[in-house]
Amino acid sequence: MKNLITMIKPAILLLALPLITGCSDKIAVLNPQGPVARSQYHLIIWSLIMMSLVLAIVLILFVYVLARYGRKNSKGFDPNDTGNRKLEIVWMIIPVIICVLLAVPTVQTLYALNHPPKATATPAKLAGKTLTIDVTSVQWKWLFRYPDQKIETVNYAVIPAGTPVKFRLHAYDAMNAFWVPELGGQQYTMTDMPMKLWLQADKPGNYDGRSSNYSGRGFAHMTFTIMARNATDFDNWVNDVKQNKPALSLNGYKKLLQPDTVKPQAFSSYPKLAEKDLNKAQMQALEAGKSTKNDSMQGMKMDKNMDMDHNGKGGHHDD
Amino acid sequence: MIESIKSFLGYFFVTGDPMIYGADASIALASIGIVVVLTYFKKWKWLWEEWLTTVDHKRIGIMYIIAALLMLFRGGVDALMMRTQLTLPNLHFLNSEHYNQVFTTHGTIMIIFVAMPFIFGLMNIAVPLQIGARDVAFPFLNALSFWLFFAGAMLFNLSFVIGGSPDAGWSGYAPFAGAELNPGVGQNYYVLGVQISGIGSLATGINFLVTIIKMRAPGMTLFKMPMFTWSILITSVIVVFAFPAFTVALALMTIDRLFGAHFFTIAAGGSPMLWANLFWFWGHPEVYIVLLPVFGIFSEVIATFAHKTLFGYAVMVWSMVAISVLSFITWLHHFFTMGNTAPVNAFFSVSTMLIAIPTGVKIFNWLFTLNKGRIEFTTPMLWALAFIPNFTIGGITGVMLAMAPADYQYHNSYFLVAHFHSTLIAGTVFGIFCGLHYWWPKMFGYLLDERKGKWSFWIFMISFNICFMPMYFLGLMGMTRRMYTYPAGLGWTPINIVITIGAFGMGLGFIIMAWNIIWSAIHGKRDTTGDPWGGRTLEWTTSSPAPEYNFAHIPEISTRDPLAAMKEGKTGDLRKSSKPYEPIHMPNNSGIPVIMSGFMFIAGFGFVFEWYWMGIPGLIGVVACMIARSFVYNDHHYIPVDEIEKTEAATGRLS
Amino acid sequence: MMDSLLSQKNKSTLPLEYSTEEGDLRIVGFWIFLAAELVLFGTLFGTYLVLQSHTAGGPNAHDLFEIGPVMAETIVLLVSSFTCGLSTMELRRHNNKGLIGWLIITILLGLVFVGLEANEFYTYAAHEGATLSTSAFLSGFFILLGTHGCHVSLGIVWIIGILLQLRKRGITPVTARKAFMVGLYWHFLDVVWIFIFTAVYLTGWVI
Amino acid sequence: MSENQNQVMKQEHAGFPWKQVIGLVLSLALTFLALWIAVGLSLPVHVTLTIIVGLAIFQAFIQLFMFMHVTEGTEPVHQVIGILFGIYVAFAVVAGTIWILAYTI
Repeated sequence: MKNLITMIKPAILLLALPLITGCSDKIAVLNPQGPVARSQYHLIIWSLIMMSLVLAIVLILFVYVLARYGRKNSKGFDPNDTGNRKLEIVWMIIPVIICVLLAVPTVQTLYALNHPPKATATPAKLAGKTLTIDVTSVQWKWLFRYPDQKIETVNYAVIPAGTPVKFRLHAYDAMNAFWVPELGGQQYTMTDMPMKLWLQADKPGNYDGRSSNYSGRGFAHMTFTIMARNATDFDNWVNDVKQNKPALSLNGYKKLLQPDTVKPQAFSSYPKLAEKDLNKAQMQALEAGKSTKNDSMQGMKMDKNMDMDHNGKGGHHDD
Repeated sequence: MIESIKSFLGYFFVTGDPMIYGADASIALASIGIVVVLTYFKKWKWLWEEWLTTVDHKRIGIMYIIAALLMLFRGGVDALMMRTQLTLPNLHFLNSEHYNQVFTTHGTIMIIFVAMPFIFGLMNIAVPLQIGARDVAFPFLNALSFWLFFAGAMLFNLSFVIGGSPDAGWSGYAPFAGAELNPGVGQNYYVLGVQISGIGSLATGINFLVTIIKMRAPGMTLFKMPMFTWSILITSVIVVFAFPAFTVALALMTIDRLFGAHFFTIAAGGSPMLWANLFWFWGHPEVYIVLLPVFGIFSEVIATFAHKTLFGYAVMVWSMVAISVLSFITWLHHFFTMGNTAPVNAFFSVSTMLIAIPTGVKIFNWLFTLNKGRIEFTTPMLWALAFIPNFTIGGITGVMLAMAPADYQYHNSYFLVAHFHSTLIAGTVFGIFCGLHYWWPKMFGYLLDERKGKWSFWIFMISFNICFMPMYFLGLMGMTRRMYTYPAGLGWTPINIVITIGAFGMGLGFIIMAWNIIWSAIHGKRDTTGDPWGGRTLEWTTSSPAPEYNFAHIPEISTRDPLAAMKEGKTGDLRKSSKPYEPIHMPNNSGIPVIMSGFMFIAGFGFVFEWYWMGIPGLIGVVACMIARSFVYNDHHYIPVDEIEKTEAATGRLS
Repeated sequence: MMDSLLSQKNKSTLPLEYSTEEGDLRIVGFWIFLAAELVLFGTLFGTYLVLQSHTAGGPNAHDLFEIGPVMAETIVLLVSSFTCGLSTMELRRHNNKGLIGWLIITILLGLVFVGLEANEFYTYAAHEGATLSTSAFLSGFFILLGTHGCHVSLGIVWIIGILLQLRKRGITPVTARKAFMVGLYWHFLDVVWIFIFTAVYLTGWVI
Repeated sequence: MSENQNQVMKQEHAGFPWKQVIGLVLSLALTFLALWIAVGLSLPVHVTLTIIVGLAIFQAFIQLFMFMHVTEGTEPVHQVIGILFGIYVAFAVVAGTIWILAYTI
């Protein structure tokens, strides 16, 4: 697969040229800035080539038959031409081949995306290191919690370039989807099920992200920025946040959970409660003083895992 | 007291927007106008006896199409409002709430209340005629289906002026569409309006399935059926087996919202993803429900105007069978990005790609039907021809979307929006316009004007491309669907301006078509032969419009394309028979369907507002109508021979 | 094709309910309707099975289900399916009295079933506090069984309607068709119950 | 329907309703067997589930053939195909839903 792509790189460029003219950096999906987005980009271009081929064949045939048989006095009219077994087999087999050519890399990429991308950060000591960020979508903002650094940001996140970042995605209320097109494809955020998304930026830069699943009034404003910095700048930023930014109080946290749009913010710490990734219903139960209920709800997720174990297949938790 | 009335009215009627007051006024004026006209011309009795109580499939088909055209107008206005709002960044033509309602109603109306009824209308008109039957298998049920659809559509549309429109998108994703995050009546309108019309759709599916398998003219084996009939047979199968899942999903959402259950809620272990799962289990087959019939229409029209039999008939049929089987195992591709494991996504990626194979095969079969043909560029043919390249673009982007990892980048973006409009407009809308022009003379006895038809075609088709091709790029640039506005400086503005121009162009094309319909009603060329196009199938052997009983003698078939074979002199005259006429057994008209749907509407409205004092009597009324119907034994009559002779003589077919 | 081969079968050897074209069409239509109902119940089963473990701290299957009442409901429904089968046999014998008799026994058993089920629901709600809005598991449980129970209740109303028509008109092609169709419906509900018994109760005890 | 065919029909259906009785006995036996396997035995969970689901399907077919006469009618192939397709779609929705929702990350 890889070889094939390198072999036809010129063709790719040629095809992509009209798309990219002038504003390549504006077409975010075709401007991958990390390994995840790049693997998806390769898949997109590969499918684009195959599909352009199909379209070309259809268009050529279409123009030919119209030009040849659309004239008033065209010759070659043959009402008895009602089928041709050989031809029909040909155009059944060709799509099958195309499907196989598309399905194989699709499945490969699918399985590859389960694993963290290879770190490319320059100091070798960073190799093998990953960063985890807990992302919570709230109507209509994004909360980013750094469980290892113990800091929290709103509507922007700083990540070290060249290091795989595991985003653990949660929703507080409505379903949203976390999408940073230049770094990689999206994943939904849901209230009952944390999901993970590996992303990595090649080099320092700011990458626009937004929610891609409609969640109500302020949905269009649910944007955020992922800022990739080199390793030292990232550490400096963490220290800066820890020293210069205010702490997020419990009340402040609860205020953030109200449906509203807010400006980007950063906090040097977060309340203990935030670690639980409660959803709106669990939070309300807690407020109402039913703290025991809340534990049983966490237990619900465990039930689910047990259920899977029962069936002898186990979960797919690789965290 | 007065205060409470005031606050009730404030809650009951949608207030605060001049556009809605305008709608209030125009709805009131139109209703008054209709009542006045009907009373002045003493048409109430005519309306009741000829239309509201009819069980004639041709009239029911016409009513479906009228309703669908009206709904298309509303859905189109919604679309234009959305496009106006998005022309430039940071516009305030619509606010966020209003925009959200508009895209929700646009989507729901276009799929449920335009595409489906339009197709049901065309199949009502054409299928019994194509198979040489006198009516559908269950004429009463057919009328009931229509009126249930109509009640559902009216209930849904009422939300615009009473209580407030739904605003959770046409797919109504939980938990946002649940009572917790979306209180108020809007989503109730959605679940109940769609539910009521869905029951009608299920009944239509059963009806046409039985009609086609049991009521074909003698000699018409399955593999001698016209392709449109085949497509409706397959579509009916999909309707019958997909709609129950939707019925359940909507019922569960209703129970969640009205009775506090926890199927899709955030709280108490509800699973919001389950809604997406059930919705798309219906939603994907639904795509084929609105696409396969137009494949049938295109097959008919292309064969007719290429003056050739369809190329590879058997392969065409088996492709549709394959699509119907596969369409039930691809639904997950609508939510690849909901954290499914790799095996799940891989399975559904591959199954989705597989479904492209039979679709691609059909495209080539159409191209080879044109090949070696004598192509005649009539308006219906233009729509059919335009379908091929435009739909292919929708199809290939569909394959691109089927590749799960790539879909992570397309999902919910304008790329997706462009893709499904490429399939649903280039497929379904082109198809229903094609069918409308093609069967119009069969419905009304006159032709639509070709010149105006071609103008509307070219304007609509070119505008369609101006509107939707740029959207692919917009999606790749990161613009997601359902955004009511966007900031400047992202490079999206010029593309959005182009898109809006295209959208208004499509509006213009539609207006020209509407003008064509009105103009042709007065000046249109009359169809005196019953066969204005040089047709190939049975519907063109009877007069235009067809008599109540369709065929005085049930034709006997020995070949595919029987009328074409007859014209080539291969078989005897299908129109004439030496046998004497016999009295024809026909179903009686019935007021029960319209009354029962009225009760259904009342029940639905009651449940929307959670007024059980209204909802429960409504349901009791529905059950009472069913019981009443069960005790009706005198439900048919015979058309006497002399009346048949008179009718046949009038069309000049009596020798 | 295969279609024409099968239509070779002579129509006249078939029972009365198939003797008119209308009856024939309706019976096929009803079969298709039952096939659609399979999907309807399938969707409810899928929903229930997914939500089975989502008890949200409320009672689970082990806490609620008791073997006695469940077996009573099962046996009553199985026997009613048997008596309904006998009614169809009497229909074929053109024995109106026998038909009416077995149908009455069937609806009596149906009423017993609905009563047992209502009692079961009442017990859960009153003694265990288990209602529709307690948890997703119970929502799924009550709606799956409730849908089946509503179908049975509707079947009872329907049979009563047919009994009135049978008494007035005797066995005619139309009443025969109606009696035959309601029989199909009743057996179908029995099939659904078999799966409820397995997927809800037995599975609940096993897991 | 002529009179003498009615005679034929009557004769065909005279006598003891063996089919129905066998159907009833089999369903009751299968029900108790399933109960015993589920509650009385303690096999591994997935083995038990497989067996009881198998028994349920068997019992459904008994109803379909002993009581519902699925192969009867002018062209029984239609209803047989209909029921088979219904089983296919019902299986798709049950198995698919469980597979998708029980195994998400």
